[in-house]
Amino acid sequence: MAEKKLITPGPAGYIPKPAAFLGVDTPPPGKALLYGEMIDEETAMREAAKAMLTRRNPTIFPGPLVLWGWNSGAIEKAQAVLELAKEIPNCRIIPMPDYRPKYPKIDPEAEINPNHPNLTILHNKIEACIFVGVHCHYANLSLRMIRAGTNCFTIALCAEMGHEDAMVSLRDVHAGDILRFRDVVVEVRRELGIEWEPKLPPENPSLPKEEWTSVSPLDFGEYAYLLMPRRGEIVEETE
Amino acid sequence: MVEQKVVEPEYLLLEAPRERKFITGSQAFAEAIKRANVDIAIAYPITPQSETMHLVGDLWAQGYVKDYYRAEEEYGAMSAIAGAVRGGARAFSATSGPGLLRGLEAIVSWPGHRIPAVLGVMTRVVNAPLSIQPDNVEIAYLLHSGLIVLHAENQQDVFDFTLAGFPISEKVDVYLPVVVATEGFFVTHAKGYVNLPPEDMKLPPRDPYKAPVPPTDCEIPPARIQRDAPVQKSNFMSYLIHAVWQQEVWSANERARKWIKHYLGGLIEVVNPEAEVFIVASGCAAAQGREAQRYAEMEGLNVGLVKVKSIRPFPKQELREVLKKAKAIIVPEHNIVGWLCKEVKAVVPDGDRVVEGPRVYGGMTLPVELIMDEIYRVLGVKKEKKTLV
Amino acid sequence: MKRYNIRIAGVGGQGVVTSAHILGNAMSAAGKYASLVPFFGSEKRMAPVEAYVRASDQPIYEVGEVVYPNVIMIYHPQVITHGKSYTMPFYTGLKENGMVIINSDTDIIPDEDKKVLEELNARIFYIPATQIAREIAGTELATNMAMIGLFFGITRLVNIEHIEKALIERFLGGTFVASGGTTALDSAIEKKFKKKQELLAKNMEVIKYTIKMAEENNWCEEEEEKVVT
Amino acid sequence: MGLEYVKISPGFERYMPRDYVDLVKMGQFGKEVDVMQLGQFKELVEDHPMCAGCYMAYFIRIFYASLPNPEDTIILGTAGCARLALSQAAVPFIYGNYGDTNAVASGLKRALTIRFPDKHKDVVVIAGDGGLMDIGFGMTMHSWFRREKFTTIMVDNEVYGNTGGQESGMSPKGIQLKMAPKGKQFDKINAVELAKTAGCVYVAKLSPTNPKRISKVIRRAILAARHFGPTFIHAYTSCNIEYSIPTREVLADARNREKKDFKFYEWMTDEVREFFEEMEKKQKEEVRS
Repeated sequence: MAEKKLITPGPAGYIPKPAAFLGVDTPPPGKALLYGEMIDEETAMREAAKAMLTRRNPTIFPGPLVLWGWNSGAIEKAQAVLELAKEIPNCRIIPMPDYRPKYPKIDPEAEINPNHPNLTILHNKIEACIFVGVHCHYANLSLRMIRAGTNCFTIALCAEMGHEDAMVSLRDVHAGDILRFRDVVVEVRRELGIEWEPKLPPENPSLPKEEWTSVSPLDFGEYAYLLMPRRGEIVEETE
Repeated sequence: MVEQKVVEPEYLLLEAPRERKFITGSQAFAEAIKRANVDIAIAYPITPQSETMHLVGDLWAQGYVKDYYRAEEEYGAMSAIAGAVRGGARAFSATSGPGLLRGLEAIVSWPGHRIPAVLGVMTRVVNAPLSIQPDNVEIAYLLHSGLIVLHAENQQDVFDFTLAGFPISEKVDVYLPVVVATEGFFVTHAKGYVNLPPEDMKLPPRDPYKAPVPPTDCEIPPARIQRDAPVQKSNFMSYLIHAVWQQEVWSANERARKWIKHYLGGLIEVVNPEAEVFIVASGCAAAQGREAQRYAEMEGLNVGLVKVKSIRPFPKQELREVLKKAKAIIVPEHNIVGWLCKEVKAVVPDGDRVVEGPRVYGGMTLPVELIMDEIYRVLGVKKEKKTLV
Repeated sequence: MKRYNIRIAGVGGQGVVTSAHILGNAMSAAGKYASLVPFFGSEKRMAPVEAYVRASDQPIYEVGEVVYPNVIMIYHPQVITHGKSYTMPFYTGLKENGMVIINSDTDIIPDEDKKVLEELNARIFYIPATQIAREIAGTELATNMAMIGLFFGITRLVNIEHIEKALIERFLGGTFVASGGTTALDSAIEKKFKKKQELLAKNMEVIKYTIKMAEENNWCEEEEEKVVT
Repeated sequence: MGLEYVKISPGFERYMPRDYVDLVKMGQFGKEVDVMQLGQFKELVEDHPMCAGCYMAYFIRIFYASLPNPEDTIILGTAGCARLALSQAAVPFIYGNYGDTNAVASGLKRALTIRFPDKHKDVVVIAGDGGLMDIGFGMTMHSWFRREKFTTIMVDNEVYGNTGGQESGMSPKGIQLKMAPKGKQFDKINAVELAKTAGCVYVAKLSPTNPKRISKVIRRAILAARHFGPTFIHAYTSCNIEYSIPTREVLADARNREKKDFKFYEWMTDEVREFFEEMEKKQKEEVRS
């Protein structure tokens, strides 16, 4: 466990200093960052899993590099992200399909945009999130704004060198590593006594509804949090 | 053209056998470009840069560089570099003094646009009145834009910094342009010994997909890509976006430290770390400082040298550490504003220790004797001199 | 450490810059060190020209024009007599115990200046370089060779093979990029000598002559440590 | 690379916003669309912050619907009104510094040619009269002198609209605008003749009254740039704000100008003409068979 937590969930203020100015550096291969401190991957993964399992409205933000099937690596990684999402109780997937600011305004339930990520974070009261498949530059912009303005616990599953401004940052993450993280999530979930049947998150609310046989927690609007699992609670189908 | 095999930058820069050549600074730039697997070089003529870019043009004619042209003007050259790098190419350009200032709007926008490229800056008086002589005041204009700025002391540095500039620039956590500055004429047109790795080796080609931003080549998502959207207050952009963008540029600049250490052995070089008095200098002034340090040592004076290789990122910690016990810090410079002196003063405690100079400008030589005078003064050494000035 | 910071003053057309390069190349051939600083001015015929060379048996760090020389070489008497120089008076910046080599067959230093040079303990060598060039090589254009020959004769920094290697590099190819003016001059000389080989041989003869001149006059320096500050 | 990068990863169709799903399923990628079918397919640009009644916005809409190969096209713009819409489209867009478009495009096109010698990557500059003919003039001209293979489209609103209505080199003589309080003192620059002189292989001038014709001109300009050299379109795109044209009369104004100084004009080198004739002949044969 980190002794001094430099990088913690915010809100950190009007314009906090970036982690790199505070002396946080990206980790070397095989290492990870937890609260701005270099640490082994296993510990970082466990802390990340704990956050996704215990904080409100855990959400995965997949970026263009997994959303678009531009090569076999991307497709494989996308599958792994879905496998991970299945194991996080009441997890949502809110995509970041591109990086440009969008006029007039994004639908915060349908997507997240790096130019104003907090619209999505705050609207959905997201307190734990995972960035995956987002180009580092844009991930860093978002991670900083999220730390400045929200209490969200940010986790970066980076394919490159990692992100100082995330609470947990893993590096060189590819499909296999995401599955490894999934296994950690399952393990920690069991330790916490949370029971959950693997299940895909609900679909994007902006899409025309074609399937009415099941209802997602989202359909409960602002009461959705009542459906969140508590420690030791048995979660059943939400309907 | 010699058949070249691709080797890792670590091998080419740090391990490959080297052969000593006696060449000019311009040739040293070209020798680096020859081994850097450069896709495109674009430049506009200006003295004293031109000779370098002539030689790079020859490299294109020989096949070492894939494309090359003489641009319409500096702003056009530097903008075209930005275009080529966005398109995924590895690019090189160079300029001097007034040309640098003419291209400056484009150049200082490279960091924000995340353009990894290498730019040679052969310093020259900034007009007016017109002069082509070396004076490095132009470096001051580069220090507040996020660029990585390396300052080469001699022909060897020119070669090493330029070749290392590409891998440093293209690191995913850096992705900023690297400026390799050196004094015009004093280095570019004078010969010095340079240890060169074999010419049948070159850096791996640029991989534009290993990057913190996608190249604009329609090969990688997202299609709806605008890497750098115009930012203004609106309900679709956070007020913070430009602020965190700038933070990202400067964070990247910070991250470059480890790569400069990795490829160039550190942001500073220290001669005689236990010295009582230090000369802190960059570029050519470091060469003069090195000479002064040698003379001082021969005279039994305890003087050291700190050569600042990287101006951005600036070696704050390193300088604080080395200069902890220094009685006086002499900062010789080739410009009137004393930009290095200001930087040094800002990072060392007890700034009164910093001697502001000696400085020469307008293309004047910085005689070692001027530095020696400061050394004698701060050490209280009385010298009877008959030299006529 | 042997260290010579040399300022060469002459007039356009005398091969001042060329000889500076040969001097540097000879040092390089001997495995020693030299650094050159071309003077960035125009190179018109009979206009003042300066070049600077630093030569040493140790690596040389400093760059730029030689402001405080310990060797001054005057290629043309008019530098002193007519003030054809960018640096006035000609001995400006000369350090103590330095030397001045002047191309002239007569004493041309005014008494007032002589006193200053005496105070600096400067050694002054006169050499009729132009005359030697004309007599041995058959052209005044070899004046510069006579001058550097004498310099090497006095300092004994390199031997004759090193000088020859430098000359070959300079005249028979090599990498030196000459300015337009210098190239034109080269071709003028070439025409005069018909063959480059011949040019080289004649130049070498001049150099050998002036080296011997230094020996015969007992001008040669001891092998000693020389400190310049 | 083709269409892979505009295909949604398997399993993620249900997580993408509708906008993107529609773009992939009903958009222009990998399809030939006809500008006359506007409204029947998902357009590359929809929402944008340009003024109501802006004719430049209309032109840009038609422009995107006319791209021969949107998945391999890169657009460059610069400061000015056009970029407000360009930055919202589903085609890569580069925004550099003011007036730098044709220099950036030169570098970009060369880089893409080095990296993808066997592919067509269309590079198109869309910038205003100020960007191309005032501040960026030198770079515009030199990209043409150098015969850089990309298309330049000048959306000419005859004014600096974005900065509050100042005179530009393309404003008509005598017109009173900001920074021209006594009326503009010199003539509108003849951009089309400059383009021909500077080496463009295809040049067109138009007032956007006929969408089919605009579309044809845009396609021709892009295709000619692929194979032969620089191409240029000078399009009149009025500023209804600075020139106080009532929204209802914007089209009437465009028609009016078409009768006067924006008569449709198309010029190309013989080589380009042969190329199009050959291409059109083939297309007709294909239709017949």
